[in-house]
Amino acid sequence: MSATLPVVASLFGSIPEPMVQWVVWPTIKFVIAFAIIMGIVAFTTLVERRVLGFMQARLGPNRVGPQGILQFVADPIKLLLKEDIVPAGAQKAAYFIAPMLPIIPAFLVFCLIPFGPPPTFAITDVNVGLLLILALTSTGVYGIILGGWASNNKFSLLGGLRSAAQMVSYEVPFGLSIVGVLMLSGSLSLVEIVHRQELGVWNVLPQLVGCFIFLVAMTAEVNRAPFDLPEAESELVAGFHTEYSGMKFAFFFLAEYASMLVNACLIVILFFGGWTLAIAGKGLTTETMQTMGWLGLSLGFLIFAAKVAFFMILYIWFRGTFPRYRFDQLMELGWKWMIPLALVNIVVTGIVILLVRNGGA
Amino acid sequence: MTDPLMLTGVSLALFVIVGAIAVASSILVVSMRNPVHSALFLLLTFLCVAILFVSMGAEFVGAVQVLVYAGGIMVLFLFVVMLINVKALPKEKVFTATSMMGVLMGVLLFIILAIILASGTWAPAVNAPENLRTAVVVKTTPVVDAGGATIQTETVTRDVVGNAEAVGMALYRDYLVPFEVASLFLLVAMVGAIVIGKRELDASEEEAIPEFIAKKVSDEDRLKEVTGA
Amino acid sequence: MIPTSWFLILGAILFSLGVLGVLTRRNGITIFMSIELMVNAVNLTFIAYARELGSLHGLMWVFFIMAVAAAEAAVGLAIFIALYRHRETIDVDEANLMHW
Amino acid sequence: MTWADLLFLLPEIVLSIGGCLLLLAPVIGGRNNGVAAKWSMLLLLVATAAAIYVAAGAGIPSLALGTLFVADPFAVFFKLLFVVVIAMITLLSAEFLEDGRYSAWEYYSLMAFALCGMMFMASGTHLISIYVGLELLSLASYILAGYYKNETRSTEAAMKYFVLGATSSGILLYGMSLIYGACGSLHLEAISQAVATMAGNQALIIGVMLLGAGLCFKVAAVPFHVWTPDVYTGAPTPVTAFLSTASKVAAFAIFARIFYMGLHSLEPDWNSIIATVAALSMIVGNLAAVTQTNVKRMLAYSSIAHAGYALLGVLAMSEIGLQGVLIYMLVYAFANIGTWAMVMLLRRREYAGENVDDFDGLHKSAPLYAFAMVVFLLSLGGIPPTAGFIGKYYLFAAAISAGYAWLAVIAVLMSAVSMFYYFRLVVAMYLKDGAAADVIPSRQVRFIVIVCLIATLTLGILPERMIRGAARSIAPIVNLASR
Repeated sequence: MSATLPVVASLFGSIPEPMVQWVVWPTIKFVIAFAIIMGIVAFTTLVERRVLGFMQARLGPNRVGPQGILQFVADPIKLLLKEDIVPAGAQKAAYFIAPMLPIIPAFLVFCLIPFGPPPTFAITDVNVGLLLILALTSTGVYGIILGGWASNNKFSLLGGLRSAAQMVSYEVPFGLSIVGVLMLSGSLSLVEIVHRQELGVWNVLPQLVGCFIFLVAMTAEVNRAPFDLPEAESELVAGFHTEYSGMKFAFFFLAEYASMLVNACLIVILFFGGWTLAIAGKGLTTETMQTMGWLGLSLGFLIFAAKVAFFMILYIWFRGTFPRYRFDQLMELGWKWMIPLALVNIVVTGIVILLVRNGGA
Repeated sequence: MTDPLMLTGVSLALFVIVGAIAVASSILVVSMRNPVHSALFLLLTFLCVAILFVSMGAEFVGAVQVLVYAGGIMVLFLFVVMLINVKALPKEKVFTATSMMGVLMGVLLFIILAIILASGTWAPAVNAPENLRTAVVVKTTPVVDAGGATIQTETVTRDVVGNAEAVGMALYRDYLVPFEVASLFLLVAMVGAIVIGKRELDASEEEAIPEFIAKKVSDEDRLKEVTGA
Repeated sequence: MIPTSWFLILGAILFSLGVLGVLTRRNGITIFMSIELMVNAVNLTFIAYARELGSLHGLMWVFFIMAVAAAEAAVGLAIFIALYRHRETIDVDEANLMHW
Repeated sequence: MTWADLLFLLPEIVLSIGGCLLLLAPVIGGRNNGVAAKWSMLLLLVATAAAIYVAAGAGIPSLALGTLFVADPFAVFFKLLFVVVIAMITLLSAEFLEDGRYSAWEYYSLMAFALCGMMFMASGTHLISIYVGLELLSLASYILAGYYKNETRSTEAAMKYFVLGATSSGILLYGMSLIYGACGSLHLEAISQAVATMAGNQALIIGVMLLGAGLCFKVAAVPFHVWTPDVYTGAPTPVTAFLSTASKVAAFAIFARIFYMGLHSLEPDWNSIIATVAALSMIVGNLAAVTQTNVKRMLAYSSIAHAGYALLGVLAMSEIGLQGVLIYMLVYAFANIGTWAMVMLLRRREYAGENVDDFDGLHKSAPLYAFAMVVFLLSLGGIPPTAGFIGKYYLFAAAISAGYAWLAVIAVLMSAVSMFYYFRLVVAMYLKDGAAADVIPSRQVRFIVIVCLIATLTLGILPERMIRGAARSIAPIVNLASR
């Protein structure tokens, strides 16, 4: 790893080698990734408004800068300068902490995601990576529940409760839909999962059902339309963040978009071949990219970014297309359709793997 | 192994800090009046314990600890505390005279346990710590036999693999039946939670349910009804 | 390497605190949280011993304990909800239809 | 894992599949069809019993299963006893469930899963298999105790049972974790070998004490008995019958197996504690029962005392002691279920005949039932012509031969005390006039009363088969302990 940037590495000469390898490099990569993600998140909000405008045959924001392109700078500035209101009767400490809670796991997860060919673009490669990602994303719900509760507002509390029920329910198909992929690749390491796909085919083909369930569950996990019940404007004013304004609101917003990004990255890695464009080991594989040097690595990153961008747009597309579910329909969909379907998918995958293995003998 | 957590200084600092947070927050769990605060400190304790698991080389269990406790159980706790609206609970006196007995017993228990456990007598280690990552690995390799036909041969070895693989092999080979029993009691829990938690509606409440929900009218029919088409 | 007995004593502290909580608190849900604390102390002890002994069996226990904890949480909280519906309280002392 | 292993696990497999089918059955069987549910459950139990016979002859399983479970005669004895007891409780429950307010299918399904858990407990030779079985039983029991969710006291019972049960599970687990550290394994045979070489290891001793405390909770022995009266009173009566027989018998099965197979060489360290617990259970249980006017509460305290008697058999650490435990569990189950059936037979308004004065003048309105009740009470008290005498004889003899004469004296004295409060019921039935509660003519409950009556008398008068069966069942465990 330090061989790729010997000059920078020499700066850390006085620090013991394992410290450089395990602490310093990941930190630098994380800071860079953090900055990029903040930018992407802000930019996504602009894209969302423009795309929605296009879909609804209107213009969307177009005043700040050419084609409204600077809107993504103006929005955070507005939120930063806004008055910070704490409602009377709020649970002060909890109200204050709540917006920070979802941010932490959302950004920690980025440490575990490889954005491009390893080792340069993978901050870490943990052998239980996928499980850790699941674990971290599942803690994102606390901010929402706590925010809803601490606001001392009925609508907020309802939003928080809905969110808790929804996220716990969809956690199950979310996890189960991945099991098929794990069975095919035999590893929890994301790099390894991508590697298996470039040697065979993208998992989306053998795991079409799993991919579909994952897509639905990931949309529900981040409370996006058509599953945006926790913040349903027409029913709950704005749900759990009704009472939040200014930077605190911005934090919730940031966490939601960061989670969207995480999930988009995950679906690309798990089902769509990550940064590779290869079938059966032919095409742009990780190895090809690594031998091409910086050009290849950047190419891998760009391919990855393009795939992720598609799924980010897909989220927005969903929002522009589907009407919102009713809460009982949401639960029914999760428990009566998604979970059984995911279980059937696992069983079928297992049987097919066994048949192929024994039949190939 | 180049695990950074094996570095003495780092791991010592990690243990002291994380352990201190765990103890402090668990004291707060049992002393906070508001169950929501208790639940949040319990969550913190769980996360600290998960970090300690990872520091002991059981990263798979650590991840599962976060997933199960933080992602599932504590959300459920908070959900219920909020559902039955915690503010309606009467103020609970935490340290009354009778509860001092409990404190005394807890402290006494700790002293006994600490004296005994500090002496550090336990069974001789059966293996080196790497054994947490060792599993029986069955590899099938095609071998061409004398007649020219390809046959699969199985080789069974004990390899050092990841913690996840080792745990998986043990769970599905040695502990298969208890694992199945675990699925049974999870089923029982699910059925039981529904049986106990579901409220039977009485007659007046049943009337209050809109027809389209009670009768499960499909959305298309409802649309027709609303639009009059 | 941190000595195993340190982890064991940390486990003992958490376990004792859990017992203390069960004995002193009167709020059903907080008692349940104290029980979860005890169970976590058990997990910690098992893993500490598993590392010391170099055997996977301690890890297996933690999985089963977690499964049980999840199942107990579901059942227990459902019971608390049912009780709250009757009594509007989850104070275990006020659940006194049948005196202790 | 081979097909032979599946055969070995056949009863549990049949039962768990059957339990799942019971959950799915309402789709075709009708939501409120309690009768269909009852017959389905009985059919399942018959299938299970058949499977136990088949599995018992299936031979040794492969290594993967054999280390965690056995199908020795000890396990088979308890499994068959569980099936019989659950079958009787199924019939007792039927009437309560027929009015359709509470779903019968889920009830029986939970009962089937509980039975499955008990069977795993009986055959487990590794603490993990015992623990998962125990939890399966406990979870189902919490739910069953609160099954009458529209009644506050049932829900309260569930809450108390749950809170205290979960606490005891935590204590049990901590004990197991310390034993694991001391012995390096949790297989009972491995524990037994490790324990023999490490007498005086304090971590091990405190682990065993915590484990014992958890087990004492499950069998409802003093000082871990506080939940018993409330839960027994609050839970629906058939569930109380389940808790006081099936659940307690299962707990004793693991109590006996763990102590005889795993911890026998540690006996000097735990015998005084178990002796104290046994003495306290007999004294507290019987004395507290004297003052009760509610029959359910009285029987609850009496069941605490019975746990004390049965502990004598564990304490004795001898062939005759273990035999005594098995015999006592068998006769206790029949007498106790008979008593609960009588409680259910009497109805005053909504509730079963819960007060002592509900039995007033029963002799006149229903002489057969009054006689049956007397036999059950005599059996619980341990009076000669009934089966209870045989059980107590073995237990007391074991205690004396193991050098616990003082405990045997306490046991005899306390049996005399128990006869005092049992006879309050007899006096009410035979000597008092007054409005007895209605005897609800339910065929199933009457059937159970007759079956229990016949069993109690037959086992008391012709006990040879039972004694021989018990002797055969304990053989593998006693061989281990004496090694």
